[in-house]
Amino acid sequence: MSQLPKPDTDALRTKYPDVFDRPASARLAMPAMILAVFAIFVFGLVDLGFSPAKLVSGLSQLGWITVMMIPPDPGSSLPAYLAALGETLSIALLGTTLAAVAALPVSLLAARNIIPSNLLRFPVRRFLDSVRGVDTLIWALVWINVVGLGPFAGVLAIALSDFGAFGKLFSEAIEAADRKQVEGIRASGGNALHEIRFGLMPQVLPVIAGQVLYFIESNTRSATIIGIVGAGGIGLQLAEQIRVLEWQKVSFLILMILVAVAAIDWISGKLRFAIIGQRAIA
Amino acid sequence: QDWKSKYPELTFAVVPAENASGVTERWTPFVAYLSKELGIKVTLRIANDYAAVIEGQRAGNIHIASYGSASFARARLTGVKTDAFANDINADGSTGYYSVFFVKASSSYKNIDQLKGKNLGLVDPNSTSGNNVPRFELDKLGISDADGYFGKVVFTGSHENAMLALSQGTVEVAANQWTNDEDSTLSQMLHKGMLKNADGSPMKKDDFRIIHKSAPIINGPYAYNSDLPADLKAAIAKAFTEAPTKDKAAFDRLSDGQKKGFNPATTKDWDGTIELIKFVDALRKKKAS
Amino acid sequence: MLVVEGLTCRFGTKAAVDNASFSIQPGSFVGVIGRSGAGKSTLLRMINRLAEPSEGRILFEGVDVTALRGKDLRQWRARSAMIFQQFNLVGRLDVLTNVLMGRLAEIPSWRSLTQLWPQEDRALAMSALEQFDMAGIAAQRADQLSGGQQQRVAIARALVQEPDIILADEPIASLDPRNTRIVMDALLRINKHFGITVICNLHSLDLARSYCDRLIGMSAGRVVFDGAPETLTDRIARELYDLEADDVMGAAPAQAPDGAAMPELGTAAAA
Amino acid sequence: MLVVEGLTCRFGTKAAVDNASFSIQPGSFVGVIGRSGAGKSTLLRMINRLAEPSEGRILFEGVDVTALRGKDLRQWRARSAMIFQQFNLVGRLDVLTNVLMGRLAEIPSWRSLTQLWPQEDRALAMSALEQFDMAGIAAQRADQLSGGQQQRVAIARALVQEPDIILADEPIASLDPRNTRIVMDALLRINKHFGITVICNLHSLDLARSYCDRLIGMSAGRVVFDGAPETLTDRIARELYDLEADDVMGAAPAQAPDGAAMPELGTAAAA
Amino acid sequence: MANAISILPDQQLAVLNDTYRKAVARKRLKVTLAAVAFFAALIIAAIGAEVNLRTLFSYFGNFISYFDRILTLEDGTRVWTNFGEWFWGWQKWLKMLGETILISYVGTLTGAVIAFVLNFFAAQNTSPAPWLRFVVRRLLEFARTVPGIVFALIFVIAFGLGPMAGVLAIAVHSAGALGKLFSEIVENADMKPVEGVRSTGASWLSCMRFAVLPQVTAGYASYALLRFEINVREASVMGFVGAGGIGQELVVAIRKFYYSDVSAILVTIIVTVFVIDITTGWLRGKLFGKEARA
Ligand SMILES: Nc1ncnc2c1ncn2[C@@H]1O[C@H](COP(=O)(O)OP(=O)(O)OP(=O)(O)O)[C@@H](O)[C@H]1O
Ligand SMILES: Nc1ncnc2c1ncn2[C@@H]1O[C@H](COP(=O)(O)OP(=O)(O)OP(=O)(O)O)[C@@H](O)[C@H]1O
Ligand SMILES: [Mg+2]
Ligand SMILES: [Mg+2]
Repeated sequence: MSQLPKPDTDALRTKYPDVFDRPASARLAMPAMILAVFAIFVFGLVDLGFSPAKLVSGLSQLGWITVMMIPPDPGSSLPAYLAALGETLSIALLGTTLAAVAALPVSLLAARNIIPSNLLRFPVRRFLDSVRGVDTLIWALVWINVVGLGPFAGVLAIALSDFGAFGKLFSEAIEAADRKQVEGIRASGGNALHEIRFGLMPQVLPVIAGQVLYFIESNTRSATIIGIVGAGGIGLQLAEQIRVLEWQKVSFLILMILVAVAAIDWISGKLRFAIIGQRAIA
Repeated sequence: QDWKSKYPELTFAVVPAENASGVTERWTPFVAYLSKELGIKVTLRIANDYAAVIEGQRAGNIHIASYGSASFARARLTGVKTDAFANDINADGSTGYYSVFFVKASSSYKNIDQLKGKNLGLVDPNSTSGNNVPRFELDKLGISDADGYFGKVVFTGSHENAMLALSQGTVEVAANQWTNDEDSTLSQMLHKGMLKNADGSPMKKDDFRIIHKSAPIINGPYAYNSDLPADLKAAIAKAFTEAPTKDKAAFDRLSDGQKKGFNPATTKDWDGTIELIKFVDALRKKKAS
Repeated sequence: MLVVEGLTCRFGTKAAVDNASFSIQPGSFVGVIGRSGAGKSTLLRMINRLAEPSEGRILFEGVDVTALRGKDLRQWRARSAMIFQQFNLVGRLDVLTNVLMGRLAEIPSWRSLTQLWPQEDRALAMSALEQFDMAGIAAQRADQLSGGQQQRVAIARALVQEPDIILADEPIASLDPRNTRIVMDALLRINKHFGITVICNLHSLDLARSYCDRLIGMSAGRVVFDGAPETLTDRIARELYDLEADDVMGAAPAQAPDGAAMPELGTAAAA
Repeated sequence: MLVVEGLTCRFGTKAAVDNASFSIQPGSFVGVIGRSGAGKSTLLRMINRLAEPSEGRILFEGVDVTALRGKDLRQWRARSAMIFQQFNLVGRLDVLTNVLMGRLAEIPSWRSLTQLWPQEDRALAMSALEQFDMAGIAAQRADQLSGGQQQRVAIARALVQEPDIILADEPIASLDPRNTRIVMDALLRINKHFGITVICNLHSLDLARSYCDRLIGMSAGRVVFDGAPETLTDRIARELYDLEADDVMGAAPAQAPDGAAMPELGTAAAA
Repeated sequence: MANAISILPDQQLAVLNDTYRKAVARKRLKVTLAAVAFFAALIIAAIGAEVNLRTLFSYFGNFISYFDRILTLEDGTRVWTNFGEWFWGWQKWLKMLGETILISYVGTLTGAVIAFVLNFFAAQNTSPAPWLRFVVRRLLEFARTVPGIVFALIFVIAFGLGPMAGVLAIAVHSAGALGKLFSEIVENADMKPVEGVRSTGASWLSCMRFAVLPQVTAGYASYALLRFEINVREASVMGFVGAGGIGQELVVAIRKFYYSDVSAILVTIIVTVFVIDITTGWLRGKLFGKEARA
């Protein structure tokens, strides 16, 4: 097959020693890191009381639970479940949208390519970290003090804690944006607002849309806050049915949430590809 | 009455009892009854956490709340202006229940002393019968540091989980609530067949043994905001006491036939619980030093 | 010998390549010309089996390449090396690793996946890079190179596949004139020194005439011309491109145009 | 008249442009040539104020451009339109909107941000597109166009800025030869018909000689040549590029090389 | 200023503008419809969620009241006046934080590895077969749809109380969430290098390893670290299965109204989030490396 001359390995080796005998530091860095990651992992397993025997016996239990789940059956609670799902969807949609709207301007301040100064960016990023670091439960309690028990408090609690997450995620999306397009706007005499509106937004919008829809989806299934603030919610129903071991209802609820999530997933995909459009022709 | 214009709407907050499902369906008829009696709108709020109810009452946007004993004491202790006016009467006429320690009947344990170094399953930090009273009882038995005395003390999250953990052998002893043989988390779980032996056969009442029973714990109160007008307060209390006679259907739906009625009560009745809570808090300080 | 028999590729109802048949002798340098959208890329991609033929066969040394599956298919891809207009290097990997990609079909998976490349493969890759005077930048990331350098890396990658055929899909379309020359010369050297068959899609008729032994002209998916560069008259070229022959020559104007000879607004642009 | 006085730009310790001085008459077509890294792009970017000069001044019609701030700066950027090698269009916006970007400096912000472009600006943008025969695809997204089309959109954007100067940074480096011709012709027409000054970075000496009235040669940040294209002898070119003069000519070889005349391995590639 | 453009006659312009308008009208209509639908959904949601702006604004002052309380020590002084009293339990909390981090580490790593293996099958552009993609996507959907707490409760029944159930629940949930996010990154990746590697005769595995992986690692790392952070924060939910750590301690403090403890533990968690966020930034910089040359 080969018509190429055989290379002179020894001559090449003396000429480019780095290529053939990479220094130990370069060769061992990666394996060493993987080893460290793995070692901590194993330590964790041991420390947290993992045992293969427990795992095997548990798996058989899981199989047994699965059998109990068939067929899914809502019993007489279907209307209650539907109401809970609707309520949860409302809360998630509203809370996440609020969070996204509030986070967009702040995320600009947290992005390296907009605010190059570390000194200015640092407090913004730490502010976002803090908002995220405060448990949603606490945000829920804070809002109960303002608007009382009810779904509205849930909306506000979700809005605040997702605000922290969005601020971080959006700013990373902005940092990954193509600088050339922004420069094109600047070179035509656009001001900072123009650069953001025309140079950045078209690029980051699909990423942002995907993330927002993902959070709506994720909030729809989360059990905690929505229950705490006194708004029922589908996640709470699910947790409760599991606690009382009503497996058929459990599987029905899971199916319901799956359908809702799949629907959001589908919208998300549609939207993302609508914005991304066909790939550029090469 | 002028309070009707000042309080066109009242909020009634309920935290589901640990084992209740379908709380909304249970409470809705009763709240409708209450609304009819008071002549103003009453909104039912089911919260999943007493902390939320306490914060809500503190801010003044929850007017009536159903508390557990410990949570009510906690609310009073942290300065929430709330007053108890009633609590439940059990089917047997008593107004209290017990915190008990269960072990498996097949085990050899007869008393707490034999359980040193074994695992204890509690319910959750704010549960009266599942945490506060058990710790109080242990202290009375001379075990002031439960976490040091037992091998592990775990919060299982619910009364059911504690019993599950016991039946599966994860813990050797579990604290739980118990009113009488017919009325307890255990009896409900057995009734539903939720507890099973390793071979899959359902467990029976005889498979468990109580090794310690606490002094009676008073049932949790219904409490209203102290700032409400006196005649509104009176109207609320009256509506509660009359419920079993005036709207039997709604009351039975609420109590599942497990309760006889509402017992008029005052905040003073929970002084003992407040002492208990103070004791539990003192434990934290002790650990600190 | 590479034989293409009635090769067709349809996307939906549209035939990108329509019943193409020809055969190519080992060691020849064949240029494929035609307008944008004529099906040149699709033809080359089918030969490398990156695109699936809808009909027809491709035979290489008597073996039906279109029927290959799994390991055999991968081996065939290795034997028919592809060079792309956009280089298609892995930007975040260094130059040497990019060249070593050409050895993937030969090396056991566990070695390549853990990047424990055998010494002789490293040597092969280095000598290929050295041929193009790029050994010095073997450790640089591919996306930090200029276009001409990237295309030379791509050619080195093709070479270490030890291919029988090199399929080059407009290898110089994103290069400046100087790099164009470097890359085309490199292909020519490979073809003449090692006798590797080169099939090269080209936009510029000028380049095609200069470098190729034989030209295949395509239009709307069909092969409409096949012969030596000398036989491609201006009239045929005009037909092929459906244009003023002047435009397809593609090079810069010979002398500075003065104001008078300048095209009116919109005429050249309309081309 | 554009006057550059002792212009210097340092990145760290390295001077990308080093004490450059020249002045350019209105209406001339100036080519800036030099090796990769010579500082051509940096020079153009400083004139448009995309890069900050470390030292020196740029004067335009007597105004010190280097001192402009805020609104004045943006107005200056609009007057010195920039055309980029990579087009720098907003891929997800349609062609017309991309061209309208050239009006940003003129239009009140509330109008542009809400995309309520004035009728006359729309007319201007549409006319500019029509000049380059692109009005038909005004509604297409910019990232769906071919390279030549994208660069013509970029030129249209530059034109609607109603600039005094067009700064073109290797406008044809990512284009194939045919599009090269279209784009360079377009620049030439703008220059000759409307008298707009064009300053154009070019890699190819051939193109520079054909199109420009005057060449500025840069090497390592310094201006080392400044004169008419005729005065750029092969010797100077060789020095400028530090290379065999033959190579910088950049065009394809005139006739098909035969085996004997072929360069040995590694010689041309070494360039 | 020179004007290089001769404005077209009105008639010609009108024709061109018309064509343009027609071409964008469809898109405009779609966008408008979508926006209207979205706002309608928002309004319905606002009614469903009992939004009441009047209460919000009239009682907004209460917003700080909870913070006011958690920043006060039992003796009524501000927490920062007596650090020793505020952080009285720091040893315990640090130990619990360590435990939480360990749980999240094992859980997130397991989940990330599963997501890593599965996401190539779930991404549109790398999946070897459509049916496989369908199955894997549904699997991931299932894994992330069921809330972590629910898995935890199921696993407690199966595996008994203890960190193991919590870790497994975190792992399953993380696998589902990361699998989706990872596959989206892969779908955004440039396919040219993949084609380049495939044309050399490389197997599917090699294509992923050499052409896709180098493009996506930075994104993977960033999402995995975010998930790690979320898991650290949300491990409180796992408290009920005996895997709570610092999060559970926080919930206990909230429920028992040990106000100063709440703020102290919050500060601990927030500092941890700082550290993770800074690490993420550093790692992203490292993995993205120098920007490609223009
Ligand atoms: N994956 C695909 N799906 C649908 N149509 C395709 C696909 N690939 C190519 N085509 C169509 O097939 C035809 C031939 O395309 P091909 O890329 O082979 O042309 P080409 O001669 O290489 O053109 P160019 O010179 O622009 O590269 C074109 O009309 C193109 O739109
Ligand atoms: N932002 C920057 N930071 C640091 N160094 C830079 C920066 N921009 C340019 N340089 C350096 O300045 C020098 C001149 O770069 P410049 O891009 O102006 O060269 P050029 O003549 O345009 O080259 P090319 O023909 O490759 O485009 C180069 O050595 C380059 O590495
Ligand atoms: Mg092609
Ligand atoms: Mg440059």
